[in-house]
Amino acid sequence: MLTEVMILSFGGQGGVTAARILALAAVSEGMYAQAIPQFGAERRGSLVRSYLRLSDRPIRRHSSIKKADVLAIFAEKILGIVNANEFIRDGGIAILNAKQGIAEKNYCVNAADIALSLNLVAAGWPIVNTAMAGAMAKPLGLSIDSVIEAIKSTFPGELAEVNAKAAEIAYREVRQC
Amino acid sequence: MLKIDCLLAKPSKGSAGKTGLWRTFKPIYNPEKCNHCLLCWLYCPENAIEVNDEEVKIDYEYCKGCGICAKICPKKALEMEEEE
Amino acid sequence: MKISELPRESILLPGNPSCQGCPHGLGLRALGMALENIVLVIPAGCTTIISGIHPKASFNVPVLHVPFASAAAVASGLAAAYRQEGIDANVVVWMGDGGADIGFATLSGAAVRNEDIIVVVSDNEAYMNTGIQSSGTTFWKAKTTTSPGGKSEEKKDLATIMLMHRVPYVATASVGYLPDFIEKLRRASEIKGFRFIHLHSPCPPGWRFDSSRTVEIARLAVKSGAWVLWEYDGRFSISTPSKPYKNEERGAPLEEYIKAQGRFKGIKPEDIEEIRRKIEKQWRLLLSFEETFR
Amino acid sequence: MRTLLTGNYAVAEAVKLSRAKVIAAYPITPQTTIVEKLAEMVEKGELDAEFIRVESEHSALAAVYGAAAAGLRTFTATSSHGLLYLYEMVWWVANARLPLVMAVVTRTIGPPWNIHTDHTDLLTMRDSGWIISMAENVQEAFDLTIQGFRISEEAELPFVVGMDAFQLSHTAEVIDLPSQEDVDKWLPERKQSYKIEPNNPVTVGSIGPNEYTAKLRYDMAKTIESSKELIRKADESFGKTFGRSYGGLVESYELDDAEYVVVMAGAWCGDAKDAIDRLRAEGLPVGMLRLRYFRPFPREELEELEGRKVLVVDRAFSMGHMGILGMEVSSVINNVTNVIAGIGGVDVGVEDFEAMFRRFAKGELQRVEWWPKEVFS
Repeated sequence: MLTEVMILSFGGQGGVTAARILALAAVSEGMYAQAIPQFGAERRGSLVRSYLRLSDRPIRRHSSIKKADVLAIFAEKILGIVNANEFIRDGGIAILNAKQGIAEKNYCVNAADIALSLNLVAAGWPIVNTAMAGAMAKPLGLSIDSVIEAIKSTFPGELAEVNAKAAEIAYREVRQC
Repeated sequence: MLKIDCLLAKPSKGSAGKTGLWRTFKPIYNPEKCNHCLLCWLYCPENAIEVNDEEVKIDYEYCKGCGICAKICPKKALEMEEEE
Repeated sequence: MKISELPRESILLPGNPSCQGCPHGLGLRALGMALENIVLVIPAGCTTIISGIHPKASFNVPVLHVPFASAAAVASGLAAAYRQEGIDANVVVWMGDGGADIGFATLSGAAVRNEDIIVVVSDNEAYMNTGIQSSGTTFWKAKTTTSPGGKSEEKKDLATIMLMHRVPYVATASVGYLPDFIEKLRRASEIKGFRFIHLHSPCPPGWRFDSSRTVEIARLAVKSGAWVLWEYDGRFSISTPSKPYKNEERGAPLEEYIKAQGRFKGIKPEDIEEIRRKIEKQWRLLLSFEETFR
Repeated sequence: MRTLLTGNYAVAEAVKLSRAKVIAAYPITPQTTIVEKLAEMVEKGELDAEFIRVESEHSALAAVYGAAAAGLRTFTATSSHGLLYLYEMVWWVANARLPLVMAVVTRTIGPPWNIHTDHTDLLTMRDSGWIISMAENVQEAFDLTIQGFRISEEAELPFVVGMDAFQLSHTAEVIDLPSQEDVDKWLPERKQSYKIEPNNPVTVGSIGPNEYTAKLRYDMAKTIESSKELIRKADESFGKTFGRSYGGLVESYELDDAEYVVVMAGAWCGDAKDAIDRLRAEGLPVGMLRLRYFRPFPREELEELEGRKVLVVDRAFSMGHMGILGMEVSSVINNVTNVIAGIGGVDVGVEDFEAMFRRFAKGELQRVEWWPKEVFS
């Protein structure tokens, strides 16, 4: 079965990296995966769409995702900029770094707090990508262990540890909302 | 199946034919005046002058008759004459 | 250097298609006398023709013909390949002032990378191969088919531009002083990295003088100070043939140099005086380099 | 080894496994990460090669031309304006019959500035004598790069690997990365008819009687025609060693009983295949002939489609005529329908293809139609 995921984030928050980490986790679980950055230039602070496809069979399509099965919102402010609902398929799931949901089924996590508590900050932004990856793993049916393994192969040394921790906390704390 | 001969050229005298035919004036060598300074050889743009210890030999087949050798010779051992 | 000790075998064979009295012929022969293991890279220009009519080649060294603007880059690739393979080679780009105009970015790039190549620009001060059109190095007031009233812009000083790339070796040379050119090539070949020689090459049909006078005109350029021979190898110095013209003697033969060439026909006396002033300025610049790069 | 790689990194890995000795490139989005990766590999000593940081694309292809002339395996990569800037060298390298591989990450041409895919840039190489391939996915871009070295060196013609901007270049997919040992076994030592090296006094490319040019072109025409066999053989033997073959110059998908055949190339073929699956489930007999090579042109394979309804979906247009592939396929079969889509990177997905093929089967498409209508109204 093919699952199509869209991540909405601000440039610099690490939406592309999150997609990549989840794809790596899926591959280590024997699945097929595709991580696609927003086609084109990504500017710090601008809204960025990244895509992730997971499947038990080879993935052939390469177009962008217009309506996702799973939509991840990396910052609450994004909800004020776009009508996020437009990007979710009927019956789709939203995973939000926010207090309340927008879809039929929602998962909420305070990824910003988790990032700040671990001092994951760059240029004034909390870097929520690994916390969000941890939170997304649960509804996507990926094990937190493979997410941590993917994080460790993505970041060097100390940074890997902190980011793995962020994912772990988020995986634990994410709640339906 | 590259036709290599069509792409590679090999070194050969007369790559423009018998360039001696271009001449209007011809350098004539006078061994009695020659001091074997080799300037004519060095400054021949065509490489049409051969020198050894004894004499200067001009390759008339290819000498284009530019006249540089006659100008450069400090002893006037080479002089230009009109071709017949 | 003794002329009698120079190798007698020439890399350029007789009967090639060069014009009578061609300065490139002089320079190319000297190149062969100076260096071993030559690989020649030739962009479009007079030397494309000189290289011979297929299937006969005028050179008895390997020659790769390349598109106009590409020469220094192709040479970079060859040099990289020989370095990889441990092959000893003098990769020499032989181009005209046209190649240096259209391929200037390429030349500059190769210099910036300090590629292990030797570049000789044989400068006949116009695009001669296409029929005498004005180039970046055409002399001020010289008539060409695209500057029939005389070129209105200055001659580009290619060698000092290359010097400012901070490469290990830059020199000027002249077909009127071949032993000087040969010595410079030999010194260049002992240095690793990017080496550049700007060779002054008066062209009988292009400058409109008799084919017998190529060497003579080249020497007049040096004696009048219009072409200055210098060398930089970490230290900047005016070369021996130009040394006598550092001061008072310079300038005497300028009229003779100008009047010997059909391309300056009808030039006004005040323009010759202006050329004299330009020459003075160039000398001041070069002498300041001599002060700076001691 | 099963791993996740972007198209650009996969190509860089393939170049490394092919043991390229000289690499020269100038960065241009979306090609940049290929050469950044290669530069890093060289600097870390993972790849024993020279990386020449040239000042332009023209010099990139010029430098690898020099290295190829000296007899070494070489690689460069570019896109769009970079390709146009080096265009002169494209022809020179082919006519000099020097094997080398270039990746072209396809990107449209400005103005306006636009870094997204269409096939206009790659197809400008059409008549130059290069062997021109086009990948559908990251794995194929990787495989074509390795095969490219072998085919190029056997044919003594340069080889280009085309792949779509972002959809392949920046998309990470699962690929199978072979071992160095297997690649070494499959990819023979480089051979070539001539080398430029010291003390071997040959002159290459000098002026001569016109007949020499004519003979060389004739020889090239014969060679690129016969390279079809080299391509098929390379694809087959690659399959034996690595477990993947694609079908030679074309790949067939649901083709045997297809009444409606779509002909297309590139990354979007995957989307079109998903659309074909949906339509097949409804009983509509649609199939695909995917062009893996533009040159040599798979004329024989296309001839077999005569009599069926053929739709060519193009990502490039020949101004004043029709789509470039449409035009090419029309030279082999009659009554081709031609859709022009995805120009400038306009996203075309599974739903678009589904609707397009449905309209095609109903006979509702014009002979040449730009897709989707809304964009052009």
